[in-house]
Amino acid sequence: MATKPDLMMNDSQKGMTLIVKTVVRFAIGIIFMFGWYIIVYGHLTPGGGFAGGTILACGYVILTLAFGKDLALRKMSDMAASIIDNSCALLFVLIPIVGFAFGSFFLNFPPHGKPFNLVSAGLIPLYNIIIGLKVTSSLFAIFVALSIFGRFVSKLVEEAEEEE
Amino acid sequence: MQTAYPLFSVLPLAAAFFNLLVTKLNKKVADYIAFVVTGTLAVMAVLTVFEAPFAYRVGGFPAPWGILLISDGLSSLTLVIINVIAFLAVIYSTKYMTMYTAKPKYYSLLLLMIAGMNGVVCTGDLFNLFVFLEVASLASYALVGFGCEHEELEASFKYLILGEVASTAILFGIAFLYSMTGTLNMPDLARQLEIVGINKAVAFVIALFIMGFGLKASTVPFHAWLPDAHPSAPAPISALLSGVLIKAIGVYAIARIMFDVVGPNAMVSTILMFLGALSMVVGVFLAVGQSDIKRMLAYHSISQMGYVMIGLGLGLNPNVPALVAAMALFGGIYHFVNHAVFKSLLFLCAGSFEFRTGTRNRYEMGGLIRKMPVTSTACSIASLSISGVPPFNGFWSKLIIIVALVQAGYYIYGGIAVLVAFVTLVSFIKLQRFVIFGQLPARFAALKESPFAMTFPLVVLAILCLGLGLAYPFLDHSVLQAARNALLDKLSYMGYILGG
Amino acid sequence: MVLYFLTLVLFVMGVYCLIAKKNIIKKIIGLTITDYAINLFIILIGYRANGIAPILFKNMTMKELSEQGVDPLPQALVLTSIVIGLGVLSLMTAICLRLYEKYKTFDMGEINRLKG
Amino acid sequence: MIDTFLFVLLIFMIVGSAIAIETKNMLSSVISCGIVGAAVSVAFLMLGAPDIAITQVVVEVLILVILIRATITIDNTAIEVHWDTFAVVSSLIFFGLFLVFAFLAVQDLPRFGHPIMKVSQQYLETALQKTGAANVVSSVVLDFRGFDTLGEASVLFVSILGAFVILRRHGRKRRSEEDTEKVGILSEEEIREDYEEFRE
Repeated sequence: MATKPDLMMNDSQKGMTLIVKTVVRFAIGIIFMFGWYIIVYGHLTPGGGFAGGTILACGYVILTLAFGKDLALRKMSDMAASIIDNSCALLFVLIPIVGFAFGSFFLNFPPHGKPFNLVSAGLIPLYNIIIGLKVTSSLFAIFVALSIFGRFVSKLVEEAEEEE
Repeated sequence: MQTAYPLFSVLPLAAAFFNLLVTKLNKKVADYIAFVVTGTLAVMAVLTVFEAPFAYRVGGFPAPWGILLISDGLSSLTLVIINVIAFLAVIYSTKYMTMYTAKPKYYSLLLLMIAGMNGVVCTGDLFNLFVFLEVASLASYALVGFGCEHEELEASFKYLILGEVASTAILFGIAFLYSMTGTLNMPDLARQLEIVGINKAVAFVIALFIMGFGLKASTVPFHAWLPDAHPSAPAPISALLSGVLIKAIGVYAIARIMFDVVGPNAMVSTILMFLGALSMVVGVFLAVGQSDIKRMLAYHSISQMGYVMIGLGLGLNPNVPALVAAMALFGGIYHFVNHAVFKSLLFLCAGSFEFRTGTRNRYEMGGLIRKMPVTSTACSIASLSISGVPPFNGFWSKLIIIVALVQAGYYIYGGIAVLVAFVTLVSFIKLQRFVIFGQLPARFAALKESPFAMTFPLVVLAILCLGLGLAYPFLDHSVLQAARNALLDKLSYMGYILGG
Repeated sequence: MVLYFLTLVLFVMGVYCLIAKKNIIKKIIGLTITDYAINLFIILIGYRANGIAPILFKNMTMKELSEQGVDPLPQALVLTSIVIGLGVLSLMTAICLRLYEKYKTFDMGEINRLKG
Repeated sequence: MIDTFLFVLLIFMIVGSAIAIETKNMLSSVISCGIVGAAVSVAFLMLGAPDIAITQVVVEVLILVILIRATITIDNTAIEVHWDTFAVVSSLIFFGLFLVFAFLAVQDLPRFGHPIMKVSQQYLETALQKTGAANVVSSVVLDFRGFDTLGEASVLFVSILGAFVILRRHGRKRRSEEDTEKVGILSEEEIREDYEEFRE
């Protein structure tokens, strides 16, 4: 399970009501599991890196909404998100470059394996995982940046108006 | 070069991602990464010019199934313009960008923009073109708002809205073409369109493309964003936007699609020539009254792109004699190169003045030739060049376009072109009088010349201005002619589907 | 035909919202609607009558897929297009927040320091 | 059958968009937009595109959350109306003309349900053997047209990076020459400090 209950109980002041927190605590594991399933089985069933990555990012977003930003940032800090984002993007460029050694850029060079197996289709599952991680981290980072920035600005503007 | 062709867009992408990782440890590295990568790209681009045309299959899949990258005369010429000017802009940025914060992020965005433009130029696949066009456009929206001040954010927002309307229109056009032909590969599309013919749907697609790419290239009815967006960006970015971006994702794309995919067509030719003439006139008359130097230069960009459009438009007309059409096309492409050189030089000069004096208003400057001789001289050369004074490069390309217009019997357009050249001259003489000559204000007494990293690109570009002009009668025109033939020879373009 | 035309109507509504509306958030909504229109249009042109999803399952034959599968290429294009739309939306939202911070309004009528 | 269903769905979407565009309340505007998005994903599901339907639903949720969280809370959700008659009339004329031409143009497209599939037929037949992936869409996205996906990942990267750049505290260096490069997630004090400076 992705979250520890004691962390969640500490800040009962922050986030939403107890009902929401309880529901989220049960749902969050399922969301993460579903997201990873969509990513890993992307080459066999509907889905893939982008859909799964967005689901994972939504999981973090729900954590942020229900428990406040501190807990979600403890799971994945903004620095970590940025590093994962950059390195996954870099990997997604570098692995195709390896294809040059086998004849052509973006060549799917490993053996394709037996169809319908989890490990098959050469590089496609690997690409899916890389894209999934990249999408998760970048969407979570942008959500945190936008929502926190927006809320602080609104608070300050309201205060300024009251003073006037 | 042939095996490494995808590196034109992949190398800057990798550098941009790597840059942000490394600069978390050490911020100084960003300068060197950008310098080395753009330098390598410039060298690679120059090497590509000497290669015979070829096609590259990404992923090893044969043509209509995989993505095809195509190198021919026009694309290699455009690659040289993009990468050489980007290299000079990076050298310039090392000092100029000390005015701003977050330099590593700036370099990453710049590299991504270069990657997008190179991708647009290299590709032979319509949807791939759209994706890289979006990369370049998004990077440019962010770079226009890089200063985070009121005006810059506003300009960035307006640019984003109009740019996205254009992108959606282009995507609709691509979807229509796919529906009619069942393929996205451009040489293959050219073949299929010969079979389909110009029916109502194709005409609609052409209208969508002219609207979309015309908005990206800022031809007149769609020009509202450019005079806001280009001056708001930092100077090296303004130079890249005005000098390269509107060409790579606007004019280059429109030329490639209209000539090589759709084929010569009198109706399209008329529209392009009309838009070009309108751009020339409106741009130049709006430019005369501006007091902000960079804003004035932005309006001149609209007007000068009109020359390129009118040249291309005349070349697209199947009814004029082939020689005249080829000449107009030659002039258009020549002006395309020249404008990239002198307009980026002018923007870099404006940035250099701003860097030292802190203002862009021409009425607040004066007599700067005594304090900043190198920048002022470069600025004068570029001004003479853009207004078409004989020994400089702008003169020759404008002359060729005007002669072609007159020979084809378009006397009115020819007259407009002469008139616009004259008004441009007047406008730049005003600029010279107020900025470079005249009275030096007292507060500029302690002014110094800009640092070497900023004057070096100016000197290189000024030499190019002079060199391209003086050497014109002796130039071996093979490079420009290869570019022109790439546009005129639709049959060999269709042949790329077999090669690679 | 009518379906294609209706997506174009949706597109035009989105562009109208994007250009003519003064409120910035309305502009974002307009952009989202244009994205829906173009994505739906691309999927519509790839549909095959009585088609099935272009995914091979173990109990299907190759022939079944090649005769009944809908066009997979437009789906690949739309996947790309959706993600591009998301990216544009997040950049636009960031610019909006900064504009709100600077000008204290969401009304483009009052954000007019530039002449255009 | 599916034609009729899609026709009803599209009419529903057009009505929903009209509400989203014209309503005065911001929150209902955003929510109607979300409903249109949900209808789009239902349409994708009907059209044999489960991959796209999943992505669309999830992205839709994220867009709604971002829009509501980031923008609605700082507005008082009421819009002052500026009825710019000239702009509205001219754009209506332009869009009317556009729709007329579009109506003529769609007549020349292949009939709905009968795509040409010049290239795609090959994908359906050979994707499994050439790439080993059972999901043909996956094989097209990541193998046949992998270069597009690289571009797409870059687009996402650019937009996130651009958003962080735009949300930066200072654009230009001010009084102190020290590095003020902290970006994105700021502490409350920093923004307050900044805001005070801004108001002066």
